[in-house]
Amino acid sequence: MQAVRTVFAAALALGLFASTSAVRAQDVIKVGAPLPLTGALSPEGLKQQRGYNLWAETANAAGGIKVGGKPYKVEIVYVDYASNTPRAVQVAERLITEDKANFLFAPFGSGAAKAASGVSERYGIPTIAATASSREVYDQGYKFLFGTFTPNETLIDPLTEIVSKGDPAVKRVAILARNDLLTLSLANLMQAAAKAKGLEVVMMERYAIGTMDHASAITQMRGAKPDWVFATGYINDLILIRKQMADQGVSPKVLTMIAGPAYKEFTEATGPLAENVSSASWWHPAVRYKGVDLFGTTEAFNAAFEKKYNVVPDYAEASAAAAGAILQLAIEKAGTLDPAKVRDALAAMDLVTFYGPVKFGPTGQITSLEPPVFQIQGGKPVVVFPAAVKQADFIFGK
Amino acid sequence: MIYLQVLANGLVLGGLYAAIAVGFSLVWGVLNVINLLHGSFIVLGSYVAFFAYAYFGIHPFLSAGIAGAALFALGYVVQAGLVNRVIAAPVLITLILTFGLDLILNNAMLLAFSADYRKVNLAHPLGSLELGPIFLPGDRVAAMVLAFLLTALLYRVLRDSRIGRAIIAVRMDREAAALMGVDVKRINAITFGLGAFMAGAAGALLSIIYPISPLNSSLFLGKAFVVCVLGGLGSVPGAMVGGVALGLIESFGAYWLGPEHAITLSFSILLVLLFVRPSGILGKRGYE
Amino acid sequence: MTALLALEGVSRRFGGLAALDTVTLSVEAGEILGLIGPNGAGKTTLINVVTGVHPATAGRVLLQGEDITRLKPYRIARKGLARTFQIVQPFPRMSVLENVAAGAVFAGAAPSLKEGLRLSREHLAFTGLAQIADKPASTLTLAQRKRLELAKGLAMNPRFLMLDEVNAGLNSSEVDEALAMIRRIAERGVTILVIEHLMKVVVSVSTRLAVLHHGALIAVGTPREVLADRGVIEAYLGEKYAARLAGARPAEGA
Amino acid sequence: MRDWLLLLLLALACSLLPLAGDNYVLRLGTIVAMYAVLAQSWNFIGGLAGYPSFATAAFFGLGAYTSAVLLSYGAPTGLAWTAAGGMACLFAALIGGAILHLKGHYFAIASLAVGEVLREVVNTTPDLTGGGMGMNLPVPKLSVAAAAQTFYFSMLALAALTTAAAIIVQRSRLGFGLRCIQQNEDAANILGVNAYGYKTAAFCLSAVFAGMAGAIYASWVHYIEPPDVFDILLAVKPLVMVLLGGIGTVFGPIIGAFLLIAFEELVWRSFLTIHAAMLGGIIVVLVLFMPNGLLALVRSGLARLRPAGPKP
Repeated sequence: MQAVRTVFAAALALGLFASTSAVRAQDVIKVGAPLPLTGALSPEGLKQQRGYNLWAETANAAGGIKVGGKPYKVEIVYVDYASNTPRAVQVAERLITEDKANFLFAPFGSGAAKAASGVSERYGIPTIAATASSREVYDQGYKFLFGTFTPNETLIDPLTEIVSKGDPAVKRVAILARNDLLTLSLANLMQAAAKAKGLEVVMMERYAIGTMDHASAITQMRGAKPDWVFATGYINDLILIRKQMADQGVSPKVLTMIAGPAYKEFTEATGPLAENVSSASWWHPAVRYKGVDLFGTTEAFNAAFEKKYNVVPDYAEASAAAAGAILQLAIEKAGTLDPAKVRDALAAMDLVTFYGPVKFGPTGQITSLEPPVFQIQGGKPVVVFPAAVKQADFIFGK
Repeated sequence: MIYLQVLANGLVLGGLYAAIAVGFSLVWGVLNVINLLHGSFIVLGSYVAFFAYAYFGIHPFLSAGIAGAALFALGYVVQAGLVNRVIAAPVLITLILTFGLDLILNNAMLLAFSADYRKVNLAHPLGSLELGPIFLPGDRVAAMVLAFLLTALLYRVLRDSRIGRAIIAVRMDREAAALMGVDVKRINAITFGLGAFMAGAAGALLSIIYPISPLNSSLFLGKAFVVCVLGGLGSVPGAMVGGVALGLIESFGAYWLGPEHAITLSFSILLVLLFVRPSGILGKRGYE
Repeated sequence: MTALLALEGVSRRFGGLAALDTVTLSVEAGEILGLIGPNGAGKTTLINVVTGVHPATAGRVLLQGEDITRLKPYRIARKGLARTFQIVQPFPRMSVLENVAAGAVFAGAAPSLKEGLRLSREHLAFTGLAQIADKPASTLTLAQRKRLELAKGLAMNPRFLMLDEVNAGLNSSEVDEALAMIRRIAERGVTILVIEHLMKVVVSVSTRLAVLHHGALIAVGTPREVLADRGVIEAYLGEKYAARLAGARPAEGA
Repeated sequence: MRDWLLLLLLALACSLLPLAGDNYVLRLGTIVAMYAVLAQSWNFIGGLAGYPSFATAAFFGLGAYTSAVLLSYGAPTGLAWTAAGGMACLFAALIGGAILHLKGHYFAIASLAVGEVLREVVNTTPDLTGGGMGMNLPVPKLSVAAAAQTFYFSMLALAALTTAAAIIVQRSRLGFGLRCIQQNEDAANILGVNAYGYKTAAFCLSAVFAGMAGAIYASWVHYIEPPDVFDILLAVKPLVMVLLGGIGTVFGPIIGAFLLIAFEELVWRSFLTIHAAMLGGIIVVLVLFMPNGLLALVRSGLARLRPAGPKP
């Protein structure tokens, strides 16, 4: 009973807080952000929120966004869609029609972003997707959707290039993929890329969402004697797979995992087992760009992020902050809040930010980024590609 | 040879599943309550172990006792304060009540601990046992053995203690037990507490194996369901048999049909079993 | 003419236990057959077998020559076989009237719900429950519940009515009322099987008696014949007592 | 007669909504109508027959995918929606034969497992359903407002149809028989109620409209994926709505759907991350203090407050 009461009290307090803290200034730019703050994707939702918040606070601290000489405060309207895609769509419509959001940040991941972009397209609201990489999201012919992740193959191709060039003894590839949109798409691309490089795919298995044990799949993997293991999943899947590979003594020359190792939670949870795990992501704190946005250089962004959150930003957090920065640049360039004009400014954008060079292709997906490949070395992710920001050489196992 | 490894995988996994299900089975069997809080209880046990290790360096194998005790208290209060009020009501009512309570508890954990996955990383990991071509993960085997010992202890308590006899009496016939002077409400609360104890202890043991997050509670709960139906309700041996059976089914299913079909297979078997033998593999023999 | 109901070598086993053991018995139209026997003799099992709740494991049950052994309970009910339960089984949150209407609608003659309710009022008047027609069944006294069972059975418009201990737990004036009612039901042309514990009651109402012991039928005949039967006395009172009584005139009741 | 009049008035009042609200209000209205269908559907098997079914999500998802697959092969929308209902109904008849002999918790679990199996089947047949990648449906060539109205009226019509079915069933032998089964199944059998047949009929009724709701829903959001259309909350919320509005009644499910969605909308707006706990709080309060639903509470005043619910 006490627990119930406490929760209710907390609920009440939070409610009061939420209603009094709402910004009531007149000159505000409202950006709607449907996020999965609860449910299966909530770790991802919270990351995105950290990025958006940093952008909004930095922009407001600098006096807001100048639109035709007049400063506007940024207000981000968050709504939790509980990791439920239809709910994300519903929320997107609500943010546009009820909350009168001027712009939208798309919900997390390719599936939800694709579903929600249909709504913002119909209302003509410029929408930036910070975490959607699949081509299918952008090839719908929509004019108001822009994305800060390059297509999935830009993660896979450099990897296969590095590995096949670096050690000709790597011949046999085993793929274990989570049966989910992004993770399956990466696995399929990997399979094709490996074949194209003359590698032999000795195992290609999918596992269901919610799998609690990978022992059998790993037994099978052990039997296939792979030189390269490529596993996809969310962080919890990958932690478990890494652990169970060690349990059965599977230690390939190359172990690649996407999309966990970029997060510090992965190295914390796997400890020494994280060593030499390779991965690729759309961004990495080791990259160095000199941007024209509010953060300036990548180092400055990293510092600002660390100051606020006490951790090094990862690619999802950076991409979210970049989405805000990019939106701000477009608004300032357009000199108006008119959605069509801001949209045109986004489409015509060609400049450099802390996140990297920003130029959107005809579908709205960013084309100017070169996603880094990295490897956990000495407990930290270090960049091994591209050459311009490379911190160390790729290490092959024995 | 590879089948021996798959068999070993299945047995070890089955041991963990049994640990997950024992407390759930006890509550279901004795109180006829499906405790949907069970998954969250396990996760809470994991968090107790996580923090005990992070702040005080207490090994999860020791903090299993602490986690169990804490969860016993929580379980006792939940039953005595809330569930007891509707214990005589039809199935649907208690089911939906524990569902509501689970929403609250899970949400509270999400706020308190966030959904980020954590894991207990032992300073001295147990490594793997190599028996010829077979690898046995040391931590899993150790957790399984400890869970087995706890279960055996529960079994002795139920068989030999006064309270245990009272619990069995309530399970057999609530009215008769009341007439014989058993304080049924108190026994209900103790039983629910014992179920929570087993959940908490299991959660602590699992903290060295699974990433910890409130999001995992429904996975644990799902497994507990299947194990109970496989093994038969309210029986300690039933939960053990059901757990091992599920471990073997998933292990061989994943090996033969591919890992994506392992879950489908276990639910299909659950449906078939409900159809042909609702009392489970061991039948309704209970705690005797 | 074929018997209304005939059991041919009917057995019912539960695991290793034979609750009914090759019972052959026929019931003629119009009679009131009393079924007696010590506790656990298989009386209720016999009703369960006839009504299809626990189908016979061997033998056949015939209703006017038609084999009904394997029919589902609801089909048997619709053929005009009604029963009451030893432990009363009302629908607790329905009114008395609705309880009775269920019998009329699903097994009786009522073509519609409305007609069922109308017919049910007649049955309630007959059983003396008319004043409490709209009360929820869960609020009734035991005697009222027993009568409700009867009314439900009647509403099914039965050819054959099986009454399982309708008098258990009633006081003597209530028993007298119940007996009078059973006789009046029989006068309407309904064949009746009465399971009864009180020997006095069953003898007074039955035209014929059948005795079950350990699942086997040990005697059938007029009440007088049956009560004089040595096997029956043994079954009820034990061998010693039966031997002492041997030769003496049968007691009034046992 | 009174029920029919009420239904007519309600339907008329609801059809005026497009005059009063913008697209978002229409979207909310569509959701209320959808949940009214699901709650009404659950009421057939859970409220009338007393079988605690968690298969609503399975029927909904099956309907959504049936319709989506048919549409992807170019079937006309009306046909796809109808077929979705038919498929769900057929599936209920088949699966009902297997699980309706179970009682209480066992039935609850079996009905839950049905949804899980279906979800995994969809997940593992990517050629037909897109598997874990989800499935896209053709976007109707309509303006924003026209699309919003079309789907609102479709869902509203389905809700009215489902309620009409509920009224007919409640007054028929079927409804009467189901109430008998709910209160004492053995006695009902002995009284001549074909319990198995009636339960199967109720299960099918609880499937057909839910399946169609899934189909309309899929066309409406034009992107579906297994975790969404087989979401366990799709099975639980209708049940909470029925409890809220009054179990076994005709209009209880509708009132419950309206109240719960309205409440959720409020909570969703003001409490960013604790809405799940708020929903849990409602459930707990509901179960402990008003087991007969709000309607009964209002009707009989505070005198009826008591902890235990009499309904199975």
